[in-house]
Amino acid sequence: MTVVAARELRDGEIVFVGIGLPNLACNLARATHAPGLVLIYESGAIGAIPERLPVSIGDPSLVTGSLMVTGMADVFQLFLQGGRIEVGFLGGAQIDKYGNINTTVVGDYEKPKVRLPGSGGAAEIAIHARRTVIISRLSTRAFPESVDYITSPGNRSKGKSRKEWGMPGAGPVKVITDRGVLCASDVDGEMELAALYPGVALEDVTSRVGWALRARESLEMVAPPDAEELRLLREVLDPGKLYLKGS
Amino acid sequence: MTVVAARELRDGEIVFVGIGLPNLACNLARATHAPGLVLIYESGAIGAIPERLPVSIGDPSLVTGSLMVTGMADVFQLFLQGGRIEVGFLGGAQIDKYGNINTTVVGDYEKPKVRLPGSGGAAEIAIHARRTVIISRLSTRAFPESVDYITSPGNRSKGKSRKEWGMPGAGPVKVITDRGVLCASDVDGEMELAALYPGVALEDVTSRVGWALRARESLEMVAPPDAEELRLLREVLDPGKLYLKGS
Amino acid sequence: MSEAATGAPGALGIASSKVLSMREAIARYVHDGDTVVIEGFTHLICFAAGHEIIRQKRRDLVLCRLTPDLIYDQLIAAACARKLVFSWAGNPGVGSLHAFRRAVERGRPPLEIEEYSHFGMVARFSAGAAHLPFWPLRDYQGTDIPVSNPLIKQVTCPFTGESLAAVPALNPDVTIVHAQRADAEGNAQIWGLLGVQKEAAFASKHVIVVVEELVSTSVVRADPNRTLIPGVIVDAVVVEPWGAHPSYAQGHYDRDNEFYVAWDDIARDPATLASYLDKYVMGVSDRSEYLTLHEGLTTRLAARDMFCAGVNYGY
Amino acid sequence: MSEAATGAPGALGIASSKVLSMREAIARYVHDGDTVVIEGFTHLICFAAGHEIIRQKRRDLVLCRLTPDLIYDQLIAAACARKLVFSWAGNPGVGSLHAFRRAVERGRPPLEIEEYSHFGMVARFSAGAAHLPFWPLRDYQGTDIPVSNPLIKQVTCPFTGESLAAVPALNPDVTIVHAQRADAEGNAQIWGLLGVQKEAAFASKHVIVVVEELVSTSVVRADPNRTLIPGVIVDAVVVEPWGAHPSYAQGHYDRDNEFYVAWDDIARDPATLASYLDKYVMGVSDRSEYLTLHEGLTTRLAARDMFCAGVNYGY
Repeated sequence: MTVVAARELRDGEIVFVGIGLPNLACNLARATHAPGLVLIYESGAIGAIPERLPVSIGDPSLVTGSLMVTGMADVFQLFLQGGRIEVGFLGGAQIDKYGNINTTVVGDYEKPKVRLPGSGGAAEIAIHARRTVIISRLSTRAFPESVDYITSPGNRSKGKSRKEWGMPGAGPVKVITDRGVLCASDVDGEMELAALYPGVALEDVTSRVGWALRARESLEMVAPPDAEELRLLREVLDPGKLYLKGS
Repeated sequence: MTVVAARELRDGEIVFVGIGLPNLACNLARATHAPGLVLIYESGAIGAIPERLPVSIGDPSLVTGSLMVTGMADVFQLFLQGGRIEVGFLGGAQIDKYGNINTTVVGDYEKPKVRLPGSGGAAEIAIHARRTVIISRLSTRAFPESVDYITSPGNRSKGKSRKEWGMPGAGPVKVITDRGVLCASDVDGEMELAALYPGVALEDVTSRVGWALRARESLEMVAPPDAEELRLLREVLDPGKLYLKGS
Repeated sequence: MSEAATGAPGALGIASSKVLSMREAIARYVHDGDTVVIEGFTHLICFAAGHEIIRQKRRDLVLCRLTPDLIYDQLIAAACARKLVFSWAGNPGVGSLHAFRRAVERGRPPLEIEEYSHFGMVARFSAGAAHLPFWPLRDYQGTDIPVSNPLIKQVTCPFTGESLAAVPALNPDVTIVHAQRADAEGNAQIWGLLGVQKEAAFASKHVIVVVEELVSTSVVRADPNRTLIPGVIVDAVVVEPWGAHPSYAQGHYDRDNEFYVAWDDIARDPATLASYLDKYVMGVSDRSEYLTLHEGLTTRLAARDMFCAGVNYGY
Repeated sequence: MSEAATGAPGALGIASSKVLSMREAIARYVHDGDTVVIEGFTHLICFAAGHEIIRQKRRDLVLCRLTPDLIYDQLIAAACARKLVFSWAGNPGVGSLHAFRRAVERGRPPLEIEEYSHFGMVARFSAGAAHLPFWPLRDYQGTDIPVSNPLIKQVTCPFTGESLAAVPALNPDVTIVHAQRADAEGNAQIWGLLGVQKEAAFASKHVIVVVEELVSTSVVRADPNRTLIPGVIVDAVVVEPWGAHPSYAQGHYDRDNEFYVAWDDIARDPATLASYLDKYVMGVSDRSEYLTLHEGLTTRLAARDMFCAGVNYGY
């Protein structure tokens, strides 16, 4: 997943980075095809080049050696709302067929079965980044037809398209999972299966998604990680396997 | 005038300082009875202790050795609109009987006889400072019954009191001139003669004001500058007489 | 490098010092029922102040903060809070805040919540700091956040007619900010992550600045662009080295990630959590005693030196 | 102290340098009819850029700026401007801007004006930078400013029902910012007065950063809290030492107050002003030639050293 996510990034892009796999993916991209990637963290570090794998998005290693450190008002107003962010990475406990994400509650908001952390900056990343990429392991629990709570809007939410809502960004263009990659339909914004990992059958994916997943006519095959990508991840970027637990 | 203005300041107060005489007055107060005065300039210097007489409110000597330098958005939003400024000094080409000030145009706005610089920060200083003090030399041209243009509102403007306008600050409490001091009436906010300089007759003031100036029953006598005040002004604060041209 | 105060505050020769002990500062400025903010985004979170609030048994507090973090989990567990106003309630890099979850999922203890996104909280503090009644933002379209929080409203632009989200000003009774250094008047300098500390402080009726190092005013005046919070809005200055542990202070000490990980187990079980508070919070009288319970901490986490060059303020 | 670039930009070994000459930068990013901002509150006003705009004979510009200062007086006199958007049009510490006054009082040359207070201009840039259509502020009650400028409107708070002033976003085509230093990507560091440069730059479609000193990225990265404008929003970097003269650059040179005083006489008479422009602007090809006309300038105004200490970014 991390390698596939890293390949989504183009050199020189401005990426709003979340912690965990997105952070690893961004640093892998920097170390391979995208040395000019500018990493922006909601904590206020711009152009960070962390010397160690940051354990949180507020890690001191994101500050030391970065290009700029500014307050959170600037991050949200000038960078995100200002339209300066090209890619945002998002994940969540639940993702639905339009890429709506729930990181707030499982069950009812007032009487939740599981209380999750909430939005943080995810709502505004989903609204303002020019495009977003979602990363999540496949399971029917994580991919219901509709989420219990919309924390971050996808391509269609509450009966309206992004355009009708007046959202500036293009929304989630891809969902990168551990078995295949879903892409947003140009027609209605629904997530469709577009690529499979080597050795994964179509049913391995569809059986783990809570809606009737459409598959594109010609499914692409995801290229496996090459030796250099694996070496960087395992030996340089996350030798302690903080985030790489089988991904 | 400078000495009288300096005496208006209490130790420890936070003063929004304009250039020229107000600046001189504030630095005189710091050197005499108010060493804890905190000088704030609209340029963003907070707690300035200028080593030389600043030639503008953006002088580098206001930065060096100050307590804080911040952007102008903070100056206007956090300090001024935030209600943190206790005293503001204002001057202007025209001052009317309610302390409304014109620093924009003499004559008509569209076809001005004299185009003045405009508000700068004066409008918001007049609105937000907890109290303001006006400094101006007396003349019928400078003190008309009503100003040609209200740049900075006084105690009553366009038929409404400050309270009716919802302005946070108390408005101009005093007008310090070169012949006497006017104070705002508690009843209707009109400026009334409250004190005379030594050797100045009542008529010397009333003949230089463009409205029927009310005088308080018992007029106070302004104490003349003492030797130390004069020494500081002439030898330390403005030895080049940049601002002290007979004041 | 800096002229650190080595003796009592009086040693600095400053007349009107605001320096208080943490006990005095909390006693004077934090009252039952107050709206309280201990800000800091991962960086400079003042655990020392939170612990003193627990020790002084404050009740019915309305706790506000973007990221409640472990210190608010402890305040919730210690039954200090009536309500939480927040945008992300997790253990950063680790997982859940279990005391928070027990309160919200099972009402043990009961806790009212008022929830925004980060941008919404930043906007609430910004409005409070600027003495505006609301702050406009482009946010929340298509989400359930304004459904569960009716305080998120809409405002119409008088120029374009667009409808934007609006959140109300947040004006806490007291904000506690941890800083690397300040003088005795509270002129505080912070570097590294700045979070929303400036906005929260300006929005508050009272401000307590807690510092790693009390410095003479000349240190502040030597680099005025570094000052984040001016003394004119500060009520009390508390000198509390390592007061942000287990969070971190850039240039002083690293984050104690081991403790963040350990908290997951401590907080999962109410009894374990209670005995943690008994030993490390109620069982000590102040932060210096807390530090004696953490042998080797200061060597394990002390920052290495990576000084930047100074800049020229001459003219 | 800092790793200044001594040779060509290529000497820094940075692949995607944005470094251009002033001539190239103005030719590429300033066009007839554009909305142009050269910001800087007394400090860091880029006269070098203004002069190049005059030399390239740009016309119909909408010039925006809180304090037009001498450089806009020159641009107005040179007939580059169609309109001025401002809040204080004077010669700071001296008196009037005479070219501005002739234009407004007598229409020579004609000049449209759109006038705010400083807070209003700050708010317009803030809205533009944040991509909001308006900015709310408590201002203008009882004044004639909204009478003469109908773009100042009212907005109603959705929480309290209060009516506040509102100004529209300002989004210039190009903003020119002078800075003490930047790297070849435009990551710019400024100390001393900051004005509204950050807001103006973020509000603009294009940004030109002009610097006293081009430095390697490692200088920027050593003190990231000092960065005011990030390279990601910058289009061009121009290296122009003394480019802010007669205004000043903290740590580099003092304000040339003699020239501010002299301008009063120069600008009072259109013919004298024209011959000034002929000699010092049109008569030179660039800033280095301009400097050769000012013998003794660099010794008269060079800043003395008053370096602050650095801070520790270690962890």
